[in-house]
Amino acid sequence: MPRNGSAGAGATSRRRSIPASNRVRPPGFGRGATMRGATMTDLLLDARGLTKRFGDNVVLRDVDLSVAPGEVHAIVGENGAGKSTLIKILGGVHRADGGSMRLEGREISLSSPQAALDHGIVVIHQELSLAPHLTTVENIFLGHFLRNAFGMLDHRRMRARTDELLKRLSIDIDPTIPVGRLSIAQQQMIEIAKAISVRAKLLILDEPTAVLDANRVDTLFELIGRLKSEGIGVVFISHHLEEIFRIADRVTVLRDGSRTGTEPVRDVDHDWLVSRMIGREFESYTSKQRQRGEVVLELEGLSSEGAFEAISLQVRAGEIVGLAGLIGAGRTEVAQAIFGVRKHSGGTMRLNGAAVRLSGPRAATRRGIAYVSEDRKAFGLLPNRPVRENMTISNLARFTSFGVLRLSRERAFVREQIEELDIRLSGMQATISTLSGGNQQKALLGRALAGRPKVLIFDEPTRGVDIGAKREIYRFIEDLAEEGAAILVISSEMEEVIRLSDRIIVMRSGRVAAELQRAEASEETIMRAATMA
Amino acid sequence: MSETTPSSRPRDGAGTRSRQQIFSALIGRTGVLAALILLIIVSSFLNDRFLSVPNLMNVLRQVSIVGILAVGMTFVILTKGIDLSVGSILGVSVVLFAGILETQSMAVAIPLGILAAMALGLVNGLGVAFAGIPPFIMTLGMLSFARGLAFIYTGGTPIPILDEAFFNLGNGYTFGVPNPTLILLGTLLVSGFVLTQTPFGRSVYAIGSNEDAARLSGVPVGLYTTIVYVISGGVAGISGLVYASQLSVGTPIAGQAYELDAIAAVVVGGTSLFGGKGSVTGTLIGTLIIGVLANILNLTGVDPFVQQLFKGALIVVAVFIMARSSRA
Amino acid sequence: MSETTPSSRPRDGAGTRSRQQIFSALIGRTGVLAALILLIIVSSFLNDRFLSVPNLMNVLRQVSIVGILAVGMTFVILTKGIDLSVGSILGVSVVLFAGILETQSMAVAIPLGILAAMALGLVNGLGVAFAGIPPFIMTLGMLSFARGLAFIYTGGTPIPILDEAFFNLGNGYTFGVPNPTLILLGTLLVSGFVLTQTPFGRSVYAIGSNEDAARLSGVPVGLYTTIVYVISGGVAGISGLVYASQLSVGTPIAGQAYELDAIAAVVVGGTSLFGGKGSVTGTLIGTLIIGVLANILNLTGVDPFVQQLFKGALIVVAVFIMARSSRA
Amino acid sequence: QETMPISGKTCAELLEQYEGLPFTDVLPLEAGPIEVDGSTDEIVIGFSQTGFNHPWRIAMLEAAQAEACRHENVSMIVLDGNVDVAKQNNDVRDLIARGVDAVLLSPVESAALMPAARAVMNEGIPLIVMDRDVPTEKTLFIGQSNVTMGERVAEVMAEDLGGEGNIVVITGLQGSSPAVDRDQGMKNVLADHPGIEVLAVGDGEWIREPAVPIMEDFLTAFPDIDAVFSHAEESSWGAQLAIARAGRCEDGILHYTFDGSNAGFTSVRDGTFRADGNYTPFIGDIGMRAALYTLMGMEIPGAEEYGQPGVQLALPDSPTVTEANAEEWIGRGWGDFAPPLDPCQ
Ligand SMILES: Nc1ncnc2c1ncn2[C@@H]1O[C@H](COP(=O)(O)OP(=O)(O)OP(=O)(O)O)[C@@H](O)[C@H]1O
Ligand SMILES: Nc1ncnc2c1ncn2[C@@H]1O[C@H](COP(=O)(O)OP(=O)(O)OP(=O)(O)O)[C@@H](O)[C@H]1O
Ligand SMILES: [Mg+2]
Ligand SMILES: [Mg+2]
Repeated sequence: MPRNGSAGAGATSRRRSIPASNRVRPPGFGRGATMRGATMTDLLLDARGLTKRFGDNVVLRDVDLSVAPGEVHAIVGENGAGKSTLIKILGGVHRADGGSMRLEGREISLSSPQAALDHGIVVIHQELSLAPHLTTVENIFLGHFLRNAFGMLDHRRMRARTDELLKRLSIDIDPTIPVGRLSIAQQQMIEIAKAISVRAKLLILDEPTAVLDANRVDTLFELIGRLKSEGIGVVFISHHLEEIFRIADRVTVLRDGSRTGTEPVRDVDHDWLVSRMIGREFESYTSKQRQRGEVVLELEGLSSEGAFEAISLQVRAGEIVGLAGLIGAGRTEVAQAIFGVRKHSGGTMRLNGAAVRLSGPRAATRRGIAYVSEDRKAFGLLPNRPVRENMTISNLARFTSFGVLRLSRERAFVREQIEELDIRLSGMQATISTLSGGNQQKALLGRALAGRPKVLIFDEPTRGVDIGAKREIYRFIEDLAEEGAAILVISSEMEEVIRLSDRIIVMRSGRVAAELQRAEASEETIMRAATMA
Repeated sequence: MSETTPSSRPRDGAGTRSRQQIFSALIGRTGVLAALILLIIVSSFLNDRFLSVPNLMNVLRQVSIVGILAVGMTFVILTKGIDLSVGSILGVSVVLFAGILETQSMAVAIPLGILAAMALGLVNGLGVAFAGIPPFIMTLGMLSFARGLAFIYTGGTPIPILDEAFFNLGNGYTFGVPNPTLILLGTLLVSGFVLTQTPFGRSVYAIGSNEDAARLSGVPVGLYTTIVYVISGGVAGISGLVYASQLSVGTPIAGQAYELDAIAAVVVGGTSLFGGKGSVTGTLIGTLIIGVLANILNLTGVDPFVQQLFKGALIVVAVFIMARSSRA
Repeated sequence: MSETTPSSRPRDGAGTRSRQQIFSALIGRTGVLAALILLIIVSSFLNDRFLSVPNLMNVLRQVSIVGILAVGMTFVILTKGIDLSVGSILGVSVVLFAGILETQSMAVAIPLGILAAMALGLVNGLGVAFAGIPPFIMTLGMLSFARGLAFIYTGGTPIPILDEAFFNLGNGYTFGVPNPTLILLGTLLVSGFVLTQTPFGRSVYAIGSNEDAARLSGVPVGLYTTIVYVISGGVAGISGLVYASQLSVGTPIAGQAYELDAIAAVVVGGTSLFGGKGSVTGTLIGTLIIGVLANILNLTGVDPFVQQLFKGALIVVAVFIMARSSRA
Repeated sequence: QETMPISGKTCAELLEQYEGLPFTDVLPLEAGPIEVDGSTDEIVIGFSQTGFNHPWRIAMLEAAQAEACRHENVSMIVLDGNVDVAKQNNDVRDLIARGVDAVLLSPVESAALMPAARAVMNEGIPLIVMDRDVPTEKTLFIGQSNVTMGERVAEVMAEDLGGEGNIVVITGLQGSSPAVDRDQGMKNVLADHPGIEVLAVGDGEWIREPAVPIMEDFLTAFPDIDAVFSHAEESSWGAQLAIARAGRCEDGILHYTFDGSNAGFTSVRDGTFRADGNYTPFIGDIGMRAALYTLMGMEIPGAEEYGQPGVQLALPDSPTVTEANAEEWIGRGWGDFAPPLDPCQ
């Protein structure tokens, strides 16, 4: 059916457009579908007709989900489809407004996360949920600390178990420093370690790979394989469809809170998933030719203590330069230096040929540089403010005359961006933290434009974004380049860098390891440069 | 901080916040309003004189001093800060008004007193924004420091104010409304406008909501934070003006412990101590709740010791009602 | 809240928090320690009697009452809460000790007084943890409520305590150390142990650091939060025991405004008002800093008015030094 | 048998106390209903007290309540100013709104209560000002002077010291009006005794707790202290505790103090204090009677012009209590609690 462009309206109208009755369902996968061979009784989890509302906004409508022991059941769907909400019901965070749950055949009702844990349901939620001030050891055992004979904390045993877990997941960090000081990727791995530190029957992972790079994803998948063999059921959410095909046995597709299909993975292909997710085929899209202009941004031998060294690069008007590398390579730090939030000890930076030293983000914004951080929660969102304010905070001057905000002008801009980026929300007054992860990300991309920037730096721009949205964001970025912006894209996803970039700069441990033209760029060449294999 | 039923809380770090968002600004305020209206209805039954015009005028006059402080405090709390020094800064301005009026005219005394208050606020602001001192400590220090100034300036003895014009400023009426009430409303309107209609106001919310994000968005966090404390100080000066002109005496203990009343008014008014959420309208309602409470307890002649019991209990109940009614 | 240098912020999810972590518990504490040592050195030059054993004993005795309060306050602040009612709860326990001792023995009075204090703490805890009332409001209400109780119980007139044994409890020595000091150290050791060595203790940090994460990890957030306020109340009762036994009078205004001193001691001790970070060791040092300050100002015979100036300025300076030295 | 606010005492108990009050012969009035032009309708008297944070204030209230108890148709509304002039102004206005027949006012501070006092007079409500004056029209002022009393106590001290010595001062709560006046009185006297040196001053806040550490530190700092001039008995007892702890009992440090409680007088008799400023709270009942006189349309004998707006009723001065007259005053002071054990005896 036709995709309705306008955001708020779109969301609702599309909801209306799929009446539960004539919804496309493959034969044999109606309510209470079972996987071939598996009968009701040996199902580990069997959830029926789950429904969830927030206010009058129905975000889950009559959804079934079943998992057999040793099965990896993937859930896919667009941003805002209701995946995390479903997970939160299974994890006892939200109470369903309707439906039932059976675990090993027994009816259960989960009043709290604690209750879910007691039933052996362990969840890794989409947003990191660690206590930043506590150490890795403490975070892993939070809620189930090991005690010694006197009921006191058994530090030695917990430390030993932790080292074991970290080794098993090949995480190389000091487990005694506060986790708040570790990278998001490292924190995500610690959450995984925490999850497997308890005896789980059902392990639920909500977009665990979003912040991981290739190597860490492999580690995670090995782990999942092992858990499968131990008969543990796994629910796995990802926007990277290829990952579904790598590890899932069955896949359930959600669209606008309704289940549009559940199939064994071997019976389906990429296009089927996409069509079930977004209700139509992708029209193939080829990026138009862009002509390059002058060099806008130039780094020459830029260095910063303990982060990166002798970085030289150029970005021309209308050019997209990819910055590839493993997590920890120092790309973010480079971006931060360009944006003026990180002092650089050596080297020079030029804007339109003139050497500049930026005192801070304000100066950078003034000079037409925009930066979208990789860490949405810490450096992006104004969590308890409306989407509208979130999108315009970076350049309020633009919506001000005679010192007074012109709210009509502001609304116009925001409405425009919401349509442009197809952000799904109940309205621009919605508090941003109630949006789904992907839509939050889109809103922050919109914010970057408020300053009419000439240089844009996107750090992991599609982190946690669905494939549909991804394509929109790619197009959005390419359009910007077309309009003559100089763009630097940091991404840990090879195909993303390759897909977008005219040139690719690969960083390894704080240095430029290689510079690849589009032609010579491939996953292999990048990986080799990034890891020095 | 506050425990919530799992169902009401999405697990993202902004958990507590997003819960508050569900009862959004507006709803939140109707919550407070509900509490106030309930209180007024109950009061009018408890004492038939309560709803009389002169008494309502009394209440409006009585809340003006703390109400003005609370408006300034709202700015600070919106940035996730706190200003414990407003009571003492009020004290400094009060003794300055009195002292200067001994030799000078109102035209000299008023601006000087308020400027001094802003200066003390500036010190707070610089300490918080640029020396990295936690607001609680910075303003706690100022609480003691400014009080010391007031004592030293007066030598501990109150300075009487004999200027009739000044006296009338605090005790007169304009359009039948007590001047202090008008000053409160004026402060309120200006503040409300600044907070909702100007880039600065918008940024104040942003700083309180996520300081790092605000900074990365090019908001001059340091500067604006400083300004916020200058505002709080200046507003304390205005409140001091009302105090001095109403009571026509510059006593060095003026405003002692008012900071708690002001903060209570702000929080009862639905502004979050964790920043980024709230409004001066809420603060006004919060102020009125506390003011009406004091008034009705006096009218019904409740034993002063028992009054303390009630006051404590009722503030809690008011906030409870607010939370409930806004969850609905 | 406080401005942060860009260079100190990139590599973490927690923004400002991480900065505080970078001067981690330990470093932070050496920071405070630095401030204390500096203060002691300066003091010893200002007055040659300062370092005399009897004076140091005095300081240790003088800080015990607020110090004990501060230890309990540390629990609350670690959970990102605040307890403004400790001064009033102390007051209630003090008048209870005095009142009960009129007819009963110490063996009856002491447990009853402390139980009453814990009961008031329980009310705080339930209000915060289960009624969803912000700690600031809940305990502000209790501040007024409990003070009212103390006044009503005594009818406003102090109750003298004539029990010799009780008097000696507060004024005697054990192993040459004043009993109050021993009680402070005892409270401190137990608290330190609980916070660092028990699941409950670590969970307290977790709740303050990220309440949602704690809940998702299966920590009984509601229960533990409640317990924390019960502890704070009970500790206030112990502090009241020291107060009553030292001064042998049950006055209803006992402990007025002590809450600010206690909070100051905690924060000066390097515990973050935003939860999850701090230690009782730090609190002890913070208490000593404030105690030594008062002591040396008295020794040098500084005019009380000027003392306020100094106190205010020096608390700020102490925290400033701490921040600096720990950044290094 | 309901109890009165604040004191929590029943009329029976209060009437018992009434017998012991020293000034019942001032403005005498026999018990029984008060008749105002023929009718004995309910009469409501509003009492705005500085604050109830000190028992002296409660003794004053109880005296007034006792008088009220003698007249069935007289009741009181009592408000607590919390020692905050702004609060007390509000209280008085609330009393007017409440429609009381007369207002008893014991101001936190003289000047600051002027607006409230004016408001009362403008309403034509009788206004009896007690303890501290208000520089505006009033029905009657019944006062005593903290300054002159401070002078008397200081004179005793100067005499004891023979005009030579080192003293430390522990004040009442900084900025509170009695503390300011008692300090002024002392200064007036010391001006004539250059031999007496004030080593240090501390804020005792009227109570015991802060006085202890302050005195401890003074004792550490000054090896030679002859006397402690304290504004409050509570603070003096605290200072004595500090002296005992410091093992300085044999220094024979003398205590000069104020408040005039029976406990204080006992401490004078027992030699703990040398002198106790006899500041009586028992003007409460006089004030109440003055209000009733006014309502009954009787004029007040002894009321005289005194250079301020309105008229004043001058009280016979109560002598400073020393060991000479302590015995005779015990029982005529306020409060029925015992002094603490003297740790030096
Ligand atoms: N606490 C909440 N209050 C109101 N609406 C909410 C809340 N949480 C989620 N929603 C809404 O529910 C819908 C589904 O959100 P959910 O997070 O489950 O989507 P998702 O499938 O996980 O998306 P993503 O892939 O971006 O994570 C969204 O429209 C979101 O705005
Ligand atoms: N050596 C290290 N030890 C611990 N943490 C590190 C280290 N290097 C980097 N990090 C953390 O990893 C995060 C990502 O690394 P960094 O930003 O330096 O490289 P990046 O290539 O930008 O990674 P990303 O792909 O996340 O952008 C940073 O936020 C930083 O906190
Ligand atoms: Mg999600
Ligand atoms: Mg990065």
